[in-house]
Amino acid sequence: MKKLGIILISHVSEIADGLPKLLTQVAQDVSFTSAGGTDTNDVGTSMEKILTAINNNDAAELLAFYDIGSAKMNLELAIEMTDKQVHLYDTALVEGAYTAATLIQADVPLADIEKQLAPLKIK
Amino acid sequence: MKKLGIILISHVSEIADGLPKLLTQVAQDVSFTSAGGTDTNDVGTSMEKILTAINNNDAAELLAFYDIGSAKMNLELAIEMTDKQVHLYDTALVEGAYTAATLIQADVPLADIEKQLAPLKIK
Amino acid sequence: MLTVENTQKWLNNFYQKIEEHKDYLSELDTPIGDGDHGNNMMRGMVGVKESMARLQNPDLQALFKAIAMGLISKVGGASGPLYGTAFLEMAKKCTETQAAADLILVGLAGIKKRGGATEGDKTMVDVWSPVAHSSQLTTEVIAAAVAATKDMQAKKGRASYLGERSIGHLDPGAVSSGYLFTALIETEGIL
Amino acid sequence: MLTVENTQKWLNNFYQKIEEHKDYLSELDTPIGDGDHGNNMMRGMVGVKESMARLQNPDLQALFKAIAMGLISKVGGASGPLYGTAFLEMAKKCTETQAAADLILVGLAGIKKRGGATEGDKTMVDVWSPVAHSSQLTTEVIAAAVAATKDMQAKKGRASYLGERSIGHLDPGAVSSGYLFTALIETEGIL
Ligand SMILES: Nc1ncnc2c1ncn2[C@@H]1O[C@H](COP(=O)(O)OP(=O)(O)O)[C@@H](O)[C@H]1O
Ligand SMILES: Nc1ncnc2c1ncn2[C@@H]1O[C@H](COP(=O)(O)OP(=O)(O)O)[C@@H](O)[C@H]1O
Ligand SMILES: [Mg+2]
Ligand SMILES: [Mg+2]
Ligand SMILES: [Mg+2]
Ligand SMILES: [Mg+2]
Repeated sequence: MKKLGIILISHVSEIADGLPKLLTQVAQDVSFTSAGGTDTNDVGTSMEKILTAINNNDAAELLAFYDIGSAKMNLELAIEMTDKQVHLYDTALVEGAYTAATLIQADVPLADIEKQLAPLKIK
Repeated sequence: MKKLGIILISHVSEIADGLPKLLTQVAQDVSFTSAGGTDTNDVGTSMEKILTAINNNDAAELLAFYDIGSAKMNLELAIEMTDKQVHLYDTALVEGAYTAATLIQADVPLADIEKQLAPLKIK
Repeated sequence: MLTVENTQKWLNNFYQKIEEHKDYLSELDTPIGDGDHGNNMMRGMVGVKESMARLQNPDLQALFKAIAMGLISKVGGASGPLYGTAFLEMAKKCTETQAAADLILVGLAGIKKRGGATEGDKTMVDVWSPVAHSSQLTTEVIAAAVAATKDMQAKKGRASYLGERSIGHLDPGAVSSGYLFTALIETEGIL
Repeated sequence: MLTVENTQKWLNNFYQKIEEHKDYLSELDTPIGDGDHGNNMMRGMVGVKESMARLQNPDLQALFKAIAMGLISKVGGASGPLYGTAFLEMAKKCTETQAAADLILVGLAGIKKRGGATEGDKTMVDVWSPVAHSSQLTTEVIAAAVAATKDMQAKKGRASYLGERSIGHLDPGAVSSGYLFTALIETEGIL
């Protein structure tokens, strides 16, 4: 298992839960956990679900990707409530997570991963 | 129903099918169709599924968003095989589609939508 | 001066206003958002009520925390972490001062930190800020602040995607914040 | 000179090579891709076989189209539209010339158009291009072209995300293209 894990936050549970399918293909040894939808599985996000995704991830240091603004706010709240180190990226959700997953699998150091994520920052 | 529709292409069917949930919230009158996964629903894309998504969309003029490279190739093949006008954008999938959906719903002309999509081009 | 008792009354009054205006808030959120602000706030206030009901002889800090967690866990949209952070900040500050003006000010700072919005961005900040900075809080101050969001162009949140087209609509979070502070004025003994 | 008969033989031979090396192709695709190139090509070649079997007395153009559609509908990955476009372009051209060299050249142009890759980007183009431009196609030409992809840095496809780290691995699509052209050499009467 790699030292860095990835968490995926989306307003829609199908998107959050579907993403690991795409990412596992290129990153078999990376732990992916996701949080999608509200606590009643409506469109939205849930701080508790995000916290669970953080805690359930096998890695102690996480890269976090989200879809739109309010997801980021709940993500930040969750980050304040965990002991794990979580790096939050304002990149494109799918493309940012794909890039990060590929690079973590190849043991690229975080600083270099962040360099490659920089041009994907769009929010 | 709006004049412009949106098609969503992903390697994963859950992502492609989940996206309209996010988008319909801000764009009730936009037609969304999606194509995710291969013809056997594995991770990948299917030219036929994309063609079906194009044909099943209620609009005659479409904005197309995809996740990664090979989806674009199948999308281009499908575009060559349809009579509908399809505009393909190399933007972030989720964020590009969200922006376009919001603007189509507000009757923003395509040229202005494209201006707002330009900074989201990341591939 | 905020006490456990009048804060509970304040939030119960806010609950009623949200219940009454739920559909209106969601309507406001439709042209410039995703049409759920009323439902979000209603779910949030049900969460707050439940959260408050679970408390046994709370102090003010525990009460504020319960309010915050009720909003954070139940809203599901941007207004959840925003209102939630405001009440979390009040919880932190209320051991030091219980003056409404002071607590609204730290709440405002929390909202600004959480959402990155500033005055004029057409968000709830545009109600919290004038309220926090008014020498005397009146319904006129609130009404003017809410109304002023109509002509603003949104710079944050879903409405910001619409650019100039966001002008001409009241901001839903500003309107719900207006209810919060109206409820505060109406609660005896706070101001 | 390509005919309906020898083209069918060529593709059947390619099918066998894919079947034989399926696991190797997927292994090559693992460190610099998603590990499915062998399975993708196998599915594609099953598609080609089925597609060819459905034809009744086809001309060369119909045969090339059937090959293309078999690949396009069954592969599911980048190599599907790429190989598919190559054969679609051959279908367009083959009424004018049936020389293998000419058809490989239009196939190459199709791959370049579809994927936007050029020589040196560490893709199947790096086999198609030397093959198309060789005065005499030999197994040495193919082997050298395939081997040369090892030291290249990927600029297109999934491997490109790895930047310099893509160096030191053979490109899976280059290897499968090597099989395609080896099968061509082995088919009597084409060259
Ligand atoms: N970044 C932000 N900063 C401050 N307030 C914001 C921000 N984003 C949204 N808001 C407020 O939240 C309101 C929308 O809340 P709501 O509809 O519940 O959330 P969502 O947009 O996630 O559906 C807006 O009207 C605005 O007042
Ligand atoms: N843009 C491109 N142009 C040319 N060839 C490409 C391109 N992208 C990928 N390829 C080729 O496709 C091969 C990968 O095929 P495959 O594994 O079947 O698809 P995928 O990457 O979608 O899983 C690569 O090894 C490379 O030769
Ligand atoms: Mg809303
Ligand atoms: Mg919402
Ligand atoms: Mg592959
Ligand atoms: Mg693949």
